[in-house]
Amino acid sequence: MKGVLRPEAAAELIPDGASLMIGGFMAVGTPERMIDALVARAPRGLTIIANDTAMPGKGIGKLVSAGLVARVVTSHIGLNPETQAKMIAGEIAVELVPQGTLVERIRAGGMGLGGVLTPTGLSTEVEEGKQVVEVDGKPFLLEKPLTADFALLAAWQADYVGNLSYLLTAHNFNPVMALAGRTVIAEPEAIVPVGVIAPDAVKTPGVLVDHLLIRAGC
Amino acid sequence: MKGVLRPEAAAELIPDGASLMIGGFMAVGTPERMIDALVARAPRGLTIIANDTAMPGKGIGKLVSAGLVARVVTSHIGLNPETQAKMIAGEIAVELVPQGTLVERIRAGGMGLGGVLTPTGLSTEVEEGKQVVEVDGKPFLLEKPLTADFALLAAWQADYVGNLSYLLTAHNFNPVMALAGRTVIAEPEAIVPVGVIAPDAVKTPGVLVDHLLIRAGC
Amino acid sequence: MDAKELIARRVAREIRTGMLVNLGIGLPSLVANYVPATLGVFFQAENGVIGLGMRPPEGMEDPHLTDAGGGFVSAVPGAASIDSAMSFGLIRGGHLDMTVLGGLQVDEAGHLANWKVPGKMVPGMGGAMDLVTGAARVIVAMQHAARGQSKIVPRCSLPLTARRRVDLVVTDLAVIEPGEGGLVLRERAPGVTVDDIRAATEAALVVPDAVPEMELA
Amino acid sequence: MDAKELIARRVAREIRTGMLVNLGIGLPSLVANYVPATLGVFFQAENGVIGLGMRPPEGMEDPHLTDAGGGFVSAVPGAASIDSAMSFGLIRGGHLDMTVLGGLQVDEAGHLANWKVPGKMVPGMGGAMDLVTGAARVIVAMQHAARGQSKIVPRCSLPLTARRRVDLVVTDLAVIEPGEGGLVLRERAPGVTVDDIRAATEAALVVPDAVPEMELA
Repeated sequence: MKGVLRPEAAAELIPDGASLMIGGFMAVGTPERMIDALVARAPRGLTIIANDTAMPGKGIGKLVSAGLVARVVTSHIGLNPETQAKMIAGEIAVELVPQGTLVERIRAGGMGLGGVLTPTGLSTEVEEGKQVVEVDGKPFLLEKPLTADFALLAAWQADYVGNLSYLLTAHNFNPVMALAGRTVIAEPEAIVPVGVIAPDAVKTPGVLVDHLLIRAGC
Repeated sequence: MKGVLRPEAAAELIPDGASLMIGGFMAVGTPERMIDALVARAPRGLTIIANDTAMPGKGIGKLVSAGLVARVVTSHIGLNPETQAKMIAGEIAVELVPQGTLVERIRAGGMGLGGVLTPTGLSTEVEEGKQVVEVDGKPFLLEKPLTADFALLAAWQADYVGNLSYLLTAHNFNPVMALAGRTVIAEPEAIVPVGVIAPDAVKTPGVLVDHLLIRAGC
Repeated sequence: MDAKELIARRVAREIRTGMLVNLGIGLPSLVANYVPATLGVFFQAENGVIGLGMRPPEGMEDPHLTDAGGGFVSAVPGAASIDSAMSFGLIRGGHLDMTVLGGLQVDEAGHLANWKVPGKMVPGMGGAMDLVTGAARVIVAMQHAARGQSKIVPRCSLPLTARRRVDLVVTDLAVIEPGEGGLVLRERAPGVTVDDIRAATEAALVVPDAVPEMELA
Repeated sequence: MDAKELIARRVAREIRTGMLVNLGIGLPSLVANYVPATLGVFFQAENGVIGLGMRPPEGMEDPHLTDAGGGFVSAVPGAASIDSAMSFGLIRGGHLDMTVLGGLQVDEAGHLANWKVPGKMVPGMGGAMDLVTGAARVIVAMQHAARGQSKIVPRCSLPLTARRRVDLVVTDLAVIEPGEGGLVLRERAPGVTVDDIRAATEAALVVPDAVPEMELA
């Protein structure tokens, strides 16, 4: 862990054209202060890798509405009509990936695996252009690993070595993305002294985290 | 979760020739009461899938000493001279697997993936007889998924729906094996009422566990 | 009883003691209302909770506890939080005993299409492809027809969700079981005849001698 | 100072502030003794702890907190427990900044052999193959020779641990850096000459004009 940053300073790290993994599922477990700072700074041509694009006015939806997004790799855009409209208008390229495949591709990228062998997507449009690998006579799709320039995470508690814990359905993609971003920025709801998060409650070890957002209001 | 069993009753479920995944790392996080009951019942020709074979008198070492093991799939037998002697004598077949590959093969088996694409083992003896898959020009070994008839787990706390939590380095292979055994038997150090383990502290959801060993001394 | 309630009540009868069940958004989510608490069923939402409970009273909602549609839920005693990798590990690995999904089309091969209407609606497949591929039992809960068009068709014209044959289709008119030999008509909705169903179904149906009326939860 | 302490003290100088480091069993584990606490280094043991600390006082050992050799350890403030999948995800994924391993042979290509002596000793590779494949920096800490035989050889006769070239070899005689052009002699142990090292080394060495004496932690 390098230290604690204000959201504006964290947003300044992110250049035009960067690829961002962003935690969250319909904006639950998404780093909203980080996203607000990004919207203010307005880097262009971002690639977003995330479960979904939320809805207008929430989470990743704010980046879409602000016109900062050139490409998304995601499993679902159904609740964000703006993403759909921009896709149809050719303003955003959308790669749709089955949700379980998406999280495994991110995990493979973060954990040094060459790809994912999954039965999901066989004999569907998802198979198009992909290698099919047979293992003991059964076919599997070879899905490639994903990494990104940045992973932007939302967490519940953090300590000052960067250890993170998560609450309930706000885990979702965050713990997996923590390994797959070259720079990892986490926005916790609380920061506690080192030693306060019990070792067994840590879901993301601090060694994976580069920056923490400073407490709200500081 | 089907219910709570005495170790002897759990051992009776396991027939000659069964394959067993057993949690633990040098006998830390290994279900010792379950193993003692297995030694007493003495099923023959077992296949053991585990990180290591511990040492004589501890954990999996007891099964080896009792002559119940026909085959092991493991990353390390260096601290158990009996396993080595029986391997050289042709009494136990040993498949040595790099530790990170072993845990991913078990995970793939439990999570419905077709295999593991790993750089580990390339250009070594581990590569022999295996398919090499290129992804974007980089080679990876295709390692096959592992499942077993039974997974025998050690846990810290369990509740009566079968949720499990683990302590410190006693996690090791246990949470991953919980998905890869067709029948899962867990030996917790304590059993607590439902609701006592917080949802965020559950590392193995109870829906994966078939049987809990009854409290010691009951 | 409206069509949706009828379907939900019939699907609820498929659920057995101690099952782990995933209910899709919309119609399928209604099924939970008709499953007795005594069965000890655990509902999973793919966004990461096992042991999903009812929406909490106003003022007690928590933004960290939602279903896959983003709606507020509660957690039953014995609930567990999981991340998305574990969630889909359970699904793909066959640990989910049942999934109930909505459908756009089911065809004579038992294939489901439910994620895309090319040129019209491209929401994305979300978790549907993994659910249909991996769940131990796949139940499609949908209206028999939409805008006068049968949704049970000889061959799906819409993009498929998976190569796997679904296990059961429950509509407001019928219960249909896809199998090797085609779509077998298993049950009629109350007051509906086999001829009514044939007339409303574009696909060929295999009709056994006895087609009893649905029993509802 | 004995040979092992010398090697451990020299390896310790490779460790930088805030690194995540895995120390192998045996000689490599001694390195921790010479790393100042002020560096804020986290030691990882592949069995599942980040933030490994010293052996606790007698009577305060905990059977749930051990290193990869099964020895009792403590956890420093800020420690984290992880399962084996995460532990090797960190290792294979390049998140481990450094691993220090023992060696049986290192050859002119920078390849390490350290897990098997066919027909004699087959302990298994444990985590070694993943560590050498995945760690950002791989340091081999070993005696220069064993039973009079150089362990730095033209080509490993023992089975390789990985195809990856190791980054640095620290012995009781020398610091050697494998590279494209072969094994470069970087440093001499105190009181040892370049000729001593050449005489004790079966492999060809690339010898720069200046080969300074090791500095020790």
